[in-house]
Amino acid sequence: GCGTRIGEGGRFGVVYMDAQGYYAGVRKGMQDEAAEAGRSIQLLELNAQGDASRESTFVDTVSSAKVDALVLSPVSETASIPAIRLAHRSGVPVICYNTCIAEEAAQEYVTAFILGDPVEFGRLLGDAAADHFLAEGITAPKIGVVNCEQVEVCVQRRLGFEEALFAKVPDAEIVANQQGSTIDEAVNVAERILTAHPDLDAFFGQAGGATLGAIRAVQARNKVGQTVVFGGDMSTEAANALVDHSILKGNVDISGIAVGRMAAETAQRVLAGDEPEEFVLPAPIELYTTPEDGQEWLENHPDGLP
Amino acid sequence: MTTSSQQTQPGTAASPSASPSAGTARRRRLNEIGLLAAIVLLYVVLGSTASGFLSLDNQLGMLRDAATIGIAAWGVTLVIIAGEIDISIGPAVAFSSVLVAKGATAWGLGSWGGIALTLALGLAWGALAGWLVARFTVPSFIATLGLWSVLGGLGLYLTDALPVALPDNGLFRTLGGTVLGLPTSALVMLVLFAVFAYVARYTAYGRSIYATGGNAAAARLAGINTGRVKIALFATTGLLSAITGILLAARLGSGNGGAAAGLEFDVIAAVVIGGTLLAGGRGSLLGTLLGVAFITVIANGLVLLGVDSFFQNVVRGVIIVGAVLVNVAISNRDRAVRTV
Amino acid sequence: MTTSSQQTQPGTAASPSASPSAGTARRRRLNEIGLLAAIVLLYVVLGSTASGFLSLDNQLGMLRDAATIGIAAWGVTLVIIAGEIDISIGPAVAFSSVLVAKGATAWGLGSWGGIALTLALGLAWGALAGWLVARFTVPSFIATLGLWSVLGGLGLYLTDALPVALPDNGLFRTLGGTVLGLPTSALVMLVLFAVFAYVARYTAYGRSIYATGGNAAAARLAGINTGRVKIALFATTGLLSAITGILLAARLGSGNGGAAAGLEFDVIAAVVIGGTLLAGGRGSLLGTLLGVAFITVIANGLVLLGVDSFFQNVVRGVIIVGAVLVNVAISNRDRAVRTV
Amino acid sequence: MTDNDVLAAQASNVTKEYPGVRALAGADFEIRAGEVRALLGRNGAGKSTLIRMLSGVDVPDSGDVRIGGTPLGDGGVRRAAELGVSTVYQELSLVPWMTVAENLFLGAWPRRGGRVDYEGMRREASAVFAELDLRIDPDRMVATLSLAEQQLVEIARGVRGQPGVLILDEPTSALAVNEVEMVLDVVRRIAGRGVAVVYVSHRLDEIRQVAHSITVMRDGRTVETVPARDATTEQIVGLMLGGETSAAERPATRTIDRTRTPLLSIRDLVVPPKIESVSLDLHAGEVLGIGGLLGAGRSELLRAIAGFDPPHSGAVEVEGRRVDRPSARRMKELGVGLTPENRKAEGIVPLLGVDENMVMSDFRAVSRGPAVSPSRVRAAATALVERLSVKTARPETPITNLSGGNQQKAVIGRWLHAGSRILLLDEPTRGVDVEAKAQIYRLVRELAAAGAGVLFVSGELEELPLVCDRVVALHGGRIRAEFSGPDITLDNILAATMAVESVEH
Ligand SMILES: Nc1ncnc2c1ncn2[C@@H]1O[C@H](COP(=O)(O)OP(=O)(O)OP(=O)(O)O)[C@@H](O)[C@H]1O
Ligand SMILES: Nc1ncnc2c1ncn2[C@@H]1O[C@H](COP(=O)(O)OP(=O)(O)OP(=O)(O)O)[C@@H](O)[C@H]1O
Ligand SMILES: [Mg+2]
Ligand SMILES: [Mg+2]
Repeated sequence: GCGTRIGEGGRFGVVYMDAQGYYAGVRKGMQDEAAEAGRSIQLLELNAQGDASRESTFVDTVSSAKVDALVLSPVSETASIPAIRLAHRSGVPVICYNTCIAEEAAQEYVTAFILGDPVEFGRLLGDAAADHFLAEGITAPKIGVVNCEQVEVCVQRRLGFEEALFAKVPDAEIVANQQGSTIDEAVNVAERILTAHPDLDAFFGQAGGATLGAIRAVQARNKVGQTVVFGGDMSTEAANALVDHSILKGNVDISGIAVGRMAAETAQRVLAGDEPEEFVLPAPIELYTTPEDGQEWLENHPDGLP
Repeated sequence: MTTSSQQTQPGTAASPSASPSAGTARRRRLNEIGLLAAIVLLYVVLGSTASGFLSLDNQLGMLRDAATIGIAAWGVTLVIIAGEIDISIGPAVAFSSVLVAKGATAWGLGSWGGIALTLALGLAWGALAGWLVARFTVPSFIATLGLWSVLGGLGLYLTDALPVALPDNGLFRTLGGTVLGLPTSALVMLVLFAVFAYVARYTAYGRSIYATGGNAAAARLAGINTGRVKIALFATTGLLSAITGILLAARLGSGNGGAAAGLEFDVIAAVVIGGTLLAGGRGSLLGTLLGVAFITVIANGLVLLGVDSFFQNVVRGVIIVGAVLVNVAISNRDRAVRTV
Repeated sequence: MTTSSQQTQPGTAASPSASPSAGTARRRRLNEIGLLAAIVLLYVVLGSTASGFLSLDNQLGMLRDAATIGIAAWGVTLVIIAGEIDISIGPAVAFSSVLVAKGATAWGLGSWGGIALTLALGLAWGALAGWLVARFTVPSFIATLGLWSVLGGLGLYLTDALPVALPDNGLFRTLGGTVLGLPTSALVMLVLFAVFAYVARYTAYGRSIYATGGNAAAARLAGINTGRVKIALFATTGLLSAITGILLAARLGSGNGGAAAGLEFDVIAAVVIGGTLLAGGRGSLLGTLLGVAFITVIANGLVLLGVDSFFQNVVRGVIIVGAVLVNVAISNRDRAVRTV
Repeated sequence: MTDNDVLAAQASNVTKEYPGVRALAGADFEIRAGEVRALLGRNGAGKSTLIRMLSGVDVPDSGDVRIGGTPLGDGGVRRAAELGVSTVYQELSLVPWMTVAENLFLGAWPRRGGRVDYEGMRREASAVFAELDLRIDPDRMVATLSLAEQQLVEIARGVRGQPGVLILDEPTSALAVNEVEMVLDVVRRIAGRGVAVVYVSHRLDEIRQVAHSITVMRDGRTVETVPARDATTEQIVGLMLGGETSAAERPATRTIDRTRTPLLSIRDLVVPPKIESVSLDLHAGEVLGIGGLLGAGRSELLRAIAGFDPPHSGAVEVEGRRVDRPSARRMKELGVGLTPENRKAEGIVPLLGVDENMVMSDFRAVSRGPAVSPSRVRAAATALVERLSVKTARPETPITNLSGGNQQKAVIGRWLHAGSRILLLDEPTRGVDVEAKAQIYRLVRELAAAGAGVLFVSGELEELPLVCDRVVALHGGRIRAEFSGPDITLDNILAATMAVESVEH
């Protein structure tokens, strides 16, 4: 009605770390979950675009406005601590997803952490890549990495990837590792990597933009059949590429929708006084390798939200 | 005799009867009053629609947010009054936050040492930009675009884009926290506002800035060293960026090479909304103060109203242009100079 | 008679013996020759140090990279010659890429329909900015800063930052691919270069741009509709941003609201490095072409040399300022205009 | 106060070269306290340059400048000011968005306790104005002052610091007769106090009124110094030109067919705030002068006719046909061309060549198909340069390399290029030397003889008789009187523009 102010029916503060489609999935998951629980919850959202100061400003605002819960993927392990501490001290329960702050501080200020383990993420992909090379009979593959290592999880994804890969294909070599987190950057970087290493066997794209960029670069440089791509983060395009299967051979995904649902559910449990016992709540990590996998994903995600 | 000839003289001196100076002052105040009215209106609307907007915490939070824009905005106001521009603020703030953190930890200078280093370097790169502008007539847009690129790159390069933790001591806790219940950064902002408002109005240096922006050739002929004025101005914005960076680092507990992205645009928008002419020669710190308040309140309100964070950019763009349109309309009516 | 008095008159007209206009042209060419020399030098150095730099693939790739900067740069050159600026390029390109993808798919306009819609809207928002500048004397920095914010926000808002897939058909494959072995976008860039060089040099509109930037009041009194010139100019950059966005979308196979971040700075840097005066009135498309080549080669070389991607920004900042310093030095020597 | 035998300022054998121009080639100059010295010479003779040396703006390449016996060296403006030099420069040098008081003390604002003392500044400013008998509110923004008031503020600033040497570079070129009187008055009073005054002007009669002696400059040298009282016009012009004479003479009266439809007819034109109601006819072959005091609104009238400021009401007819909504574009198509009074700010496009500056009024005339043809531009420009006797090395020379008079001719040429038959010339001779003035008069007469109609506005009323077939006097927003033929005299025009009552009935 007229008397009530916006947000008086209950609201969450939500932080998305950067401008990736993944977070649209998270939002949808949260909204779906809230709707199913019969509540109309308002989301106060910020896309921090990787900027800790932006995040801090936002968290301050929602803390002083006393939102019911803060659900966030912090921009940084350390730089996000003061903001989260403030939220905690203001009595706002904090739930991390995707990323979180440093262990010690997290234990103190954060109620729960919904995590698709990045090392596991990389490991799955490394394993899939290794299987591919073994099946193709390539014993010393050259691999180019298009990274998003300005965020810490991406470093861990690479570590997992390398661990699994070298375990099965010890002669594999990472010949380049360059940053390309948005698709346009990634295409440029991947093309240049192909220039420097025309005999490249595979790209490892650490996230959505990097993966799609690598695929486009392989197409543009006519390396289809020679260079393959292993990457992260599903999207309509990635699924299509998987169905096509000429370039993208494997993709690992942590569903944003699933994470969003878990986050909303956890938040409501916390509000109801039912705190989860485990601090880390593992989010499902999915590996897609076949055209059928891709087809299925497309059917399950008609609106393209991952 | 002159007295008699003056009486016969028609249009020029005597006739613009209702003293135009009063008119000018009134019009200028009109702009500030308009802004004030807009802010009051925002308070009424947001207070009744956005829950939590009026809470003390939120008000203090807004003060702190305002400081991030405001401190640099005082300097940029003077730069723009002098007819120049500085678009390096965002990266300069981020780089400063890195410097103070690295200085206090990795480079072993201690907290005060790190702060001193950051302030000194801020002054230095600002002066460098000013020197390029004053000595070699490099357009200030380009000189500060260069800074923007160099400092932004350095901040990320030195840290690999990872945050650099600050030592957790009383000094930085105070800087990042509150003093007497007010956010420290807000206090710094207000103190600096007083200093800058005084300098602009009551010192020869301040008046030289207006003269330089209003008519640089005339200022030079009157013996004002406009080159030195410009160097001092850019050095000042460098220093203010450094201060903002230090306060930001204290607030975040770490230095971040990627922080404060796009801050330069917020700062310029606040200054221009506050009625300072982008062409130079005219503007006031009070106007900028109101501009900063306006931008801060809107940003806060949009968050509390739950507006999509991407869509906030759309709203902001429209508001900046709208506010400047109003200013232009007000000051055009007021202008006796013709533009052909 | 005048003839006789002509002989007696000393300083002003007759005496600057070595025809000053020839001098000016020579100096201006000096700038372009210098740039060309720098590019050749870069080729020699990079060719011998950076493996793969001289490969055909890399050269074609550079051509394609150049197109992203170049197409918009042709328009921005004219905008800057007219004494204005356009900082909206990056977001405008990103938003255009979203528009064409959405138009061709979600909004069911088909590929050609999506392209037409994007071009039309690009023209429209450019004209809107131009109208604000021409009709209401809003500074172009502010008008295009507004566009920057609005278009950047809309592009992400409409897509939730998700890539919007383009239909995979021959049209977009051609646009994103090659024609006769050359990247399509590079071809478009070169064709547009010819058009713009012709327009600037050989049409009444082009000459009016120079007159407008050189002295808007005089141009207006000479009967040039400077308002219309400005609206046309900004509409043109809007259109060029739309073209760049369409080509980018075709290349990426999708529209991306966050693409092309910071492109506006590269474009402005290329124009200014190419010798166009930021103050307006002077500049050439050939210079901009060289500026685009210079920036592209350096960006490519830095990557191939394995320079840290953050540090590349540092290098770029230094180079921009350095190049402008050289330009300023050259054209200052050339100036006979008095300062007092 | 300086002793009368001490040289207040002195320049010996001063040279100065700018890129491509030898502005001073061994100039000598001396002035004593209490003396008013006029500095005369054609455009580009080096007057302003010499003044820049004396006031420390620029340092000579060689030679010596002393103020009150002390070498100036390279001490700059500040040092010169300390030594008592105060200069009013040729170009207005006020800061528009500052108050009159602040401008009066520009760069030397009075301070009390470290802060700028606005109260004291206002008081002192009022005192200065009172002393000079000027009525200007020290609190007004300079931007809201008329040009004349701005000029007076500058002079007040020059006088304020009790200078030993006051230099005035063309202080009256923008002023009307009565304001010139005020300036001359100030100069006399200042000199009476023992100040040495250097006075640059192109107006001989005012120089005779105020100066003790005249120094003539030519080609960067000081040629001769003569007592002002005895100097004849012929003598001075002869010195300036170095032998040749070309003084302007009253033109032969021509008969103009007034039975034909006028080229331009104005009926009851109202342009607020200055023009209350103006009607006039301009015939082919006629030069119609418009007299009036500065601020009478002559510029506004011309701008309204040319379609730049839409009139409130009234009719504009071109060759008998009424122009409904006169826009700039429409009027240009109908053959109306306006040259603005402020040549530098609104006339020339400095970065472009003379050729482009002329053809910019009509690119179609120099196009082949859709393309502007460089060869046609060249041909058109060459023809115009010849027709107007524009002195330029080549048609594509940057227009800033030309002297003021030649720049003015190029701006007029712009409208000849567009084929305009109705020329509105606003102060075409402002800041132009005697010889160039005569050339412009001749040009205007020739254009009229060729069938054009010219509206000629000038603040120097004495030149109207030299060029006009008919003169109307504008005052209080209306035409108060009309003179033609032998009635066009300075006295008549002055009377009509100033003493309202005597004309009105
Ligand atoms: N800063 C400068 N740079 C280049 N040339 C200059 C400069 N100042 C003066 N000149 C040139 O020096 C010559 C003398 O100019 P100056 O201004 O002294 O003449 P003037 O006698 O004052 O003429 P006017 O009557 O038009 O004011 C001219 O040819 C002028 O173009
Ligand atoms: N405040 C001002 N700022 C800038 N220029 C001014 C200002 N006031 C006057 N001028 C210029 O000086 C010129 C003369 O001023 P003014 O308005 O007194 O005369 P005017 O109306 O043009 O009359 P006339 O042409 O008869 O001298 C104006 O045409 C205008 O170009
Ligand atoms: Mg002069
Ligand atoms: Mg006038």
